[in-house]
Amino acid sequence: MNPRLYPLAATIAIFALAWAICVMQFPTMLSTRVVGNLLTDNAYLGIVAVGMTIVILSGGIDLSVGSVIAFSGVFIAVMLRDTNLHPLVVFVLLLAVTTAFGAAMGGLIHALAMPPFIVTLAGMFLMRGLAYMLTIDSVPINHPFYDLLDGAYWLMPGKGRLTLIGAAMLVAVAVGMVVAHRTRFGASVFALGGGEATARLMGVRVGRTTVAIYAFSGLMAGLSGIVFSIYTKSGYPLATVGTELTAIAAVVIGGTLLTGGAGFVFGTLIGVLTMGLIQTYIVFDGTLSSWWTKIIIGLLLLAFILLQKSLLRLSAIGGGRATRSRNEAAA
Amino acid sequence: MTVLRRIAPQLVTLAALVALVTLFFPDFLRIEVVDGRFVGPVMDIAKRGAQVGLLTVGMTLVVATRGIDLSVGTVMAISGAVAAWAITHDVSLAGTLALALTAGAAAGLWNGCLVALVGIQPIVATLILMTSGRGIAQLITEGRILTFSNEGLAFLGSGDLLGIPVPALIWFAAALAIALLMRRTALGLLVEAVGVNRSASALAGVNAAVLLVAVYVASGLCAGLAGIVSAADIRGADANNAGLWLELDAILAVVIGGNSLLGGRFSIAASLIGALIIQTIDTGILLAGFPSEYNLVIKAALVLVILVLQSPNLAHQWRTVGRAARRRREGVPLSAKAQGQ
Amino acid sequence: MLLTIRSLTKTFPGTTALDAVDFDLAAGEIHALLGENGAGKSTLIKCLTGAYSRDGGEISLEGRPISPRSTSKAQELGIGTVYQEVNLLANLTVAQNLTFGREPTRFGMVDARAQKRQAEAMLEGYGLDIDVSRNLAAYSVAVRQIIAIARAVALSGKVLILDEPTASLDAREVETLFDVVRGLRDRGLGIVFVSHFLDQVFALTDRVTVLRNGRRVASERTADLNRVRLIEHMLGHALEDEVIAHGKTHDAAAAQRPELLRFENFGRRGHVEPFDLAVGRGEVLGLAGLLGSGRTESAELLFGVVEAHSGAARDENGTFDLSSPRAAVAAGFGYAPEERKEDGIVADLSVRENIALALQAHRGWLRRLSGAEQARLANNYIARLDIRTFGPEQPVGELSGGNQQKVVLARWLAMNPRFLILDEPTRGIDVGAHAEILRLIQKVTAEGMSILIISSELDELIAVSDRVIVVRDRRHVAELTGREITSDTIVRAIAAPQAGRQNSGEEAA
Amino acid sequence: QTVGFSQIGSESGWRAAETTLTKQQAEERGITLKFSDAQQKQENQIAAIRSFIAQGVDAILLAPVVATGWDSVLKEAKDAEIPVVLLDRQVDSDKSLYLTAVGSDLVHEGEVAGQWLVDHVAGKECRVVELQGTTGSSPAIDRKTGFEKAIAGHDNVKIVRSQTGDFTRAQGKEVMESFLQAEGRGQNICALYAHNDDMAVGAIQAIKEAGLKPGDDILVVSIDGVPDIFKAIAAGEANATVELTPNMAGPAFDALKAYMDDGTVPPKFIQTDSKLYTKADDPEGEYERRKNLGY
Ligand SMILES: Nc1ncnc2c1ncn2[C@@H]1O[C@H](COP(=O)(O)OP(=O)(O)OP(=O)(O)O)[C@@H](O)[C@H]1O
Ligand SMILES: Nc1ncnc2c1ncn2[C@@H]1O[C@H](COP(=O)(O)OP(=O)(O)OP(=O)(O)O)[C@@H](O)[C@H]1O
Ligand SMILES: [Mg+2]
Ligand SMILES: [Mg+2]
Repeated sequence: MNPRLYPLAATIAIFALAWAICVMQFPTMLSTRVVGNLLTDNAYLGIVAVGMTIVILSGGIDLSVGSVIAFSGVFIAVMLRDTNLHPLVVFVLLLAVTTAFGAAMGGLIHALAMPPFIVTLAGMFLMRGLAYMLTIDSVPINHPFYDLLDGAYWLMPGKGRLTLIGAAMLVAVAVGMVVAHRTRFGASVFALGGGEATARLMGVRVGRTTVAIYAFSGLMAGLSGIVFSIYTKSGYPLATVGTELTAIAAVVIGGTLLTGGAGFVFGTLIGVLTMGLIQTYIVFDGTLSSWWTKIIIGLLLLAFILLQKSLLRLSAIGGGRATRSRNEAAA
Repeated sequence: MTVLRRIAPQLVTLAALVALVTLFFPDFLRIEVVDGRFVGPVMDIAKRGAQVGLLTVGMTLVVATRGIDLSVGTVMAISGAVAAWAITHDVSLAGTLALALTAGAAAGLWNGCLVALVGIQPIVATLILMTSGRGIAQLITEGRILTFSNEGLAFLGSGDLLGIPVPALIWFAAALAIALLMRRTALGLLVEAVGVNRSASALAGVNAAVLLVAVYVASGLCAGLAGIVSAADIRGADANNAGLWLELDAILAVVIGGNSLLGGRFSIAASLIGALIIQTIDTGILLAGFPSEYNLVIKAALVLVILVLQSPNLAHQWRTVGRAARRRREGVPLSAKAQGQ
Repeated sequence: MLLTIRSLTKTFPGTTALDAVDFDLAAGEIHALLGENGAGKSTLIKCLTGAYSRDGGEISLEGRPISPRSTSKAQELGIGTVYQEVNLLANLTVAQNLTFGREPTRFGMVDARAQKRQAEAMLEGYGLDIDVSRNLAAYSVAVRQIIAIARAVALSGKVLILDEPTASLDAREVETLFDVVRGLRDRGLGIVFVSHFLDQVFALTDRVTVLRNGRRVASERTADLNRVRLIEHMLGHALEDEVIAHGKTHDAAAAQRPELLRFENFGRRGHVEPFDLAVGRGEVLGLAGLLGSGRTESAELLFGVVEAHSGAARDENGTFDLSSPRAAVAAGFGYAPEERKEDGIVADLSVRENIALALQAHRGWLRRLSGAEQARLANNYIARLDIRTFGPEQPVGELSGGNQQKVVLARWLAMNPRFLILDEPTRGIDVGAHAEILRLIQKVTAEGMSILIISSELDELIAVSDRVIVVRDRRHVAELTGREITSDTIVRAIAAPQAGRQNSGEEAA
Repeated sequence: QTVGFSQIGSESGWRAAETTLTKQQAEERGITLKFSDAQQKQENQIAAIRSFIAQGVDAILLAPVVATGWDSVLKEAKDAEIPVVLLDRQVDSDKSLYLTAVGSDLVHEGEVAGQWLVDHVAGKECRVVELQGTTGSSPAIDRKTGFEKAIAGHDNVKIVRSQTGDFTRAQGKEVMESFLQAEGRGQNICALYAHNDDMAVGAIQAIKEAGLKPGDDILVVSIDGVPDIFKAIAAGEANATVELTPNMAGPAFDALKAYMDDGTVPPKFIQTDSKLYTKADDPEGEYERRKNLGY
């Protein structure tokens, strides 16, 4: 196997192992119901994590996505409540807004040479604040079209449901894989992640690419907001607080380096499912107090990362010296 | 002198902000003496700024090494919980403080080891403690607000010394101590070197790993101190809410202080002014009396404006624009376009 | 004229890097751009390709004025460039690096198979047999350098610019490169060639333009020049004595020196086979070998960058610890690494701080060198090594490549170590400084410092070494002393029986 | 019998008490409780309910973090024939989707508090400052609405400043400090209305530190009835609190038992008392009764 793929392989192996352990303890976790739930419940996270993966691959970070999802839900709900627009029209409007918002952040990051962390942090405050300004209440969405979207699922054998939004996530991941690994834009993203100065000398149009990267993340966050609004059939300004951190964790578990330049969109899917698996396992167990829940989630996260690291180290020793040990220590 | 030049942009920003707040709240700068204490919005800011300020001191060092510490808010909760637990279990005040600070340092040590020895990226390493740390704090408080009535401990949160709020003094003293430690010894240089280029520094014989761990421990200690202050402030440890999202404010303060998140050169003084700027925004919003749903938008807008104005790129562009304008003015006779401007 | 540059000007805060420079490049010409470190060569190139925006001046290509805003624009115009020290993106595959920006696509998607084919085709003729689907990171500096050249060549429809392309190549690779470049010239391209190796300049180029302090001081046909005149142009004065010209006389007597250190059975699995090595006081040890033969790795082992799996280091007081760079520094070692950008300089810190860094780290954080002491140290070495900077407070990242190298050297000289390891210390350094550094080596060894020097330039190695160790396949295969040190014997020792290229990263051994 | 309980989180002492009491009640009745803490996230709650369904629990208790967005998951539970009982907060889904809701009327709580203040000041001019809960949360919105409803028509009582204190002590104190600064060092404030007791306790400290007497110079009324506010009432530093009992699980389990035993369908809303406590209601005793409930 090409050593490039080791991190991905390690991620998948650990996920499979974890699932096996879960199933040994709770056999129902093998049911299609749980599988369907895993996809449906993490659909919004998966979609937003795809955008986050692209951002992180370029060496950036986007903290605004959680707020953008909340804003999207509120925007849709308020528009549907106060106007007669069809949801599809609202979706288009919304995606235009979130994409433009992402592009604006990318523009700021590039034009001011400000760190993405800070610009998107301000964006996070801003979007959450805008959601509040639209409404502070949670607004239900009652539209026949939404019932249609919500009711669309394929009943798998064993009563599990592959819902529309679950499928949407899988499509988003597929699209993300193509964008990241099979387009010139994707190559530019990896190049930026490898080093901006070098990328510039190699002919990457840094400004344009940066804007496009954050616009893409904004688009995915908007899509995720739509999915979330279908998932909850409402808009709520306090929704998805801290989702950006969950998404980042999922991306990292998926084998993407936070420093940029190396990683896989498919790995992110595994990362998201891993987070979902942890969550499901804890619910199935059902004996943990509030505080132990937090501690265990953190510890499981750590365990995953450590396992991944040691697997990679093992493969590095076995599979020839891909990197000098010094570089490894510095990474 | 060089320090003054370094912090000049932050001072200007702060002054502009103060002017803005005064516009909405005319009494902003008034300070009175009541019962031998100075009171007024400015004193409130100095006192309220203590928590973010303390976090900022540690965060500045972490950021200088190209790291980031998302766990500081949680560490505040842990050390506050430890302090409240200890003082309600008849531990002496000194012992209580020692225990709480030890908890903070231990948390920092954990982070530092994950980052420097295991090699996990700082955001992720500290994210782990950020999520699970609150669980640890709640384990100590069993999910309730652990209240205490020890006046000595409460003094650290709401007492006065020479008319000045104790938290403000703690904050200032801690910042001064660490700034002196950094600049009067070689630590500052070594931290900056590791932040810019860890591998080159290690090859030059700098003990990069130990230095990294130490920096996270320092951040943990600062957070521990902030946790004590926050618990002392409300005479109780609120594991769930103490320091919630304060790490973001602290990082903002560091950046507004002109420090690069890519590591290297740092200025604790500038970071502190950054923290003051953040606190002034927060307090200013409260004083101005807007509806609370506007709080976030106002804060975001102010932060964005500050970031844009302070951006080095913009300063550079202004200079270029200025030069071009001067050239145009000197060289070419006033064209129609120039008159239009 | 293919390319004309008229009164190009570029200023950085504090320096005027280019001051109204003119430059002409004819089609079918190889044009050397020469000058001291910091003369402005790289800056000229970056202004030309749009990496920097220029402050003034005109550039025209085939008579049409051009003004590339970005490097991709320049690439579209048919200007291919190998920048100094930019060895592509290590996180991408070789194929991605080679085809970057011009990936073959199918239905708007990158066609990986065609990309691989294309990359392999681009590498043909460079004698490089590597797996293009692996990350560039897997390959050594030299391999990366060749890949960068291949990429630039493929991009250059009209102009090819090579900024010190041979800095990490050995003689054989340089020959390969020259063949390629001559071929391109014959096809009518204009080629700009920057190098500090004057022999290469005379061997390859048709014309020479010399910059000094950001001004053009000469532009002549190479055939009309000789070495002495050229150096005068570059330095503004004659070079008193070129060390290489009259280096050491290798007589047997010189080998008798008191022993300083001894490494016994020193080695690391997968890196370097165990070897024995004794170092005499004031001795200069040369380490010769092909690229990827394990010279750098030997040096890293000796400095504790990677820990040895076997063996011990010993001096007159018994064995000592060499498990980390810190331990090595404590044992009186110094190490100027090969990749100065990643492992050498601390770019954002000032020249002063960079020079003081190792000394400060050694003293510990409590015993701070005062600002005045640091400044004294820095000023001393700025003068002694002729470091071109506008002051000790300038960030090292802003210095030209050669001057950065001098700063790293200064850092270790300031420590006054007993054993100094220099990995390619003169790479990218101009003739003047080159001579200066070699003189310095002689001076400090005369004072008792021992030096291990790695260099791909055999002449240099022969000139300074008292003893030469030859490395092949990560094994120390020969040790030459006294009269044995000639380029003939070294080359013979280097050439393995199965003489083939040791492609780093590809080795199965 | 296995019951799944999806709790919002552990963001306040009150909620911790609710969790403790639910676990206690389940244990007393020999019910296996599957507990899930959603950490204030609706998405986690939905996922948890789906997992409960997948596991095949017998009933589900849900303390919803927000009113909207439960339709599809409740429908899934209904399809799986698992009864759902809502605790302490309402949802705006169709009533057929859940068995019953146990809780108090949040608007009513605000009204009780407002009514007390209106009665207490008896026509005197009263400028009120309000500490809101977390912006956007349903208790904050409803308790504000209820209070405003109660004081509507009484022109002597009016809210002069209103800011969020995020339901926390620290924020309550900080915001109160700014209220005091803004309103003439507190001279212009007659009463404080806090959306929960924790903020009130924080604000009381701020009032004391400003040299005023809470409960006297500034009236304090709040909601929840946590132990510490009874302590404050006993000390004369707070005036009134409206109790929200954390024992929602008791009635819920009772209703479930009746439903499962013989199909008794409970009313759709089992309202708990919103009792007002003042100094006259033996605050010391109330404190003693509550202090070990896990608040
Ligand atoms: N980014 C920068 N900022 C400030 N000064 C710079 C920058 N880049 C180059 N310089 C300065 O411009 C001058 C010319 O540098 P340049 O890199 O062109 O030299 P060079 O001729 O390529 O030298 P070398 O042979 O060492 O590569 C030097 O004095 C250098 O310090
Ligand atoms: N940056 C790197 N990353 C990973 N491996 C490397 C790197 N550089 C070198 N190596 C490995 O180390 C081996 C030897 O390195 P290197 O090519 O530096 O040897 P060398 O003999 O010192 O050659 P030279 O110094 O002339 O370049 C190579 O085979 C390669 O596999
Ligand atoms: Mg150069
Ligand atoms: Mg080497």
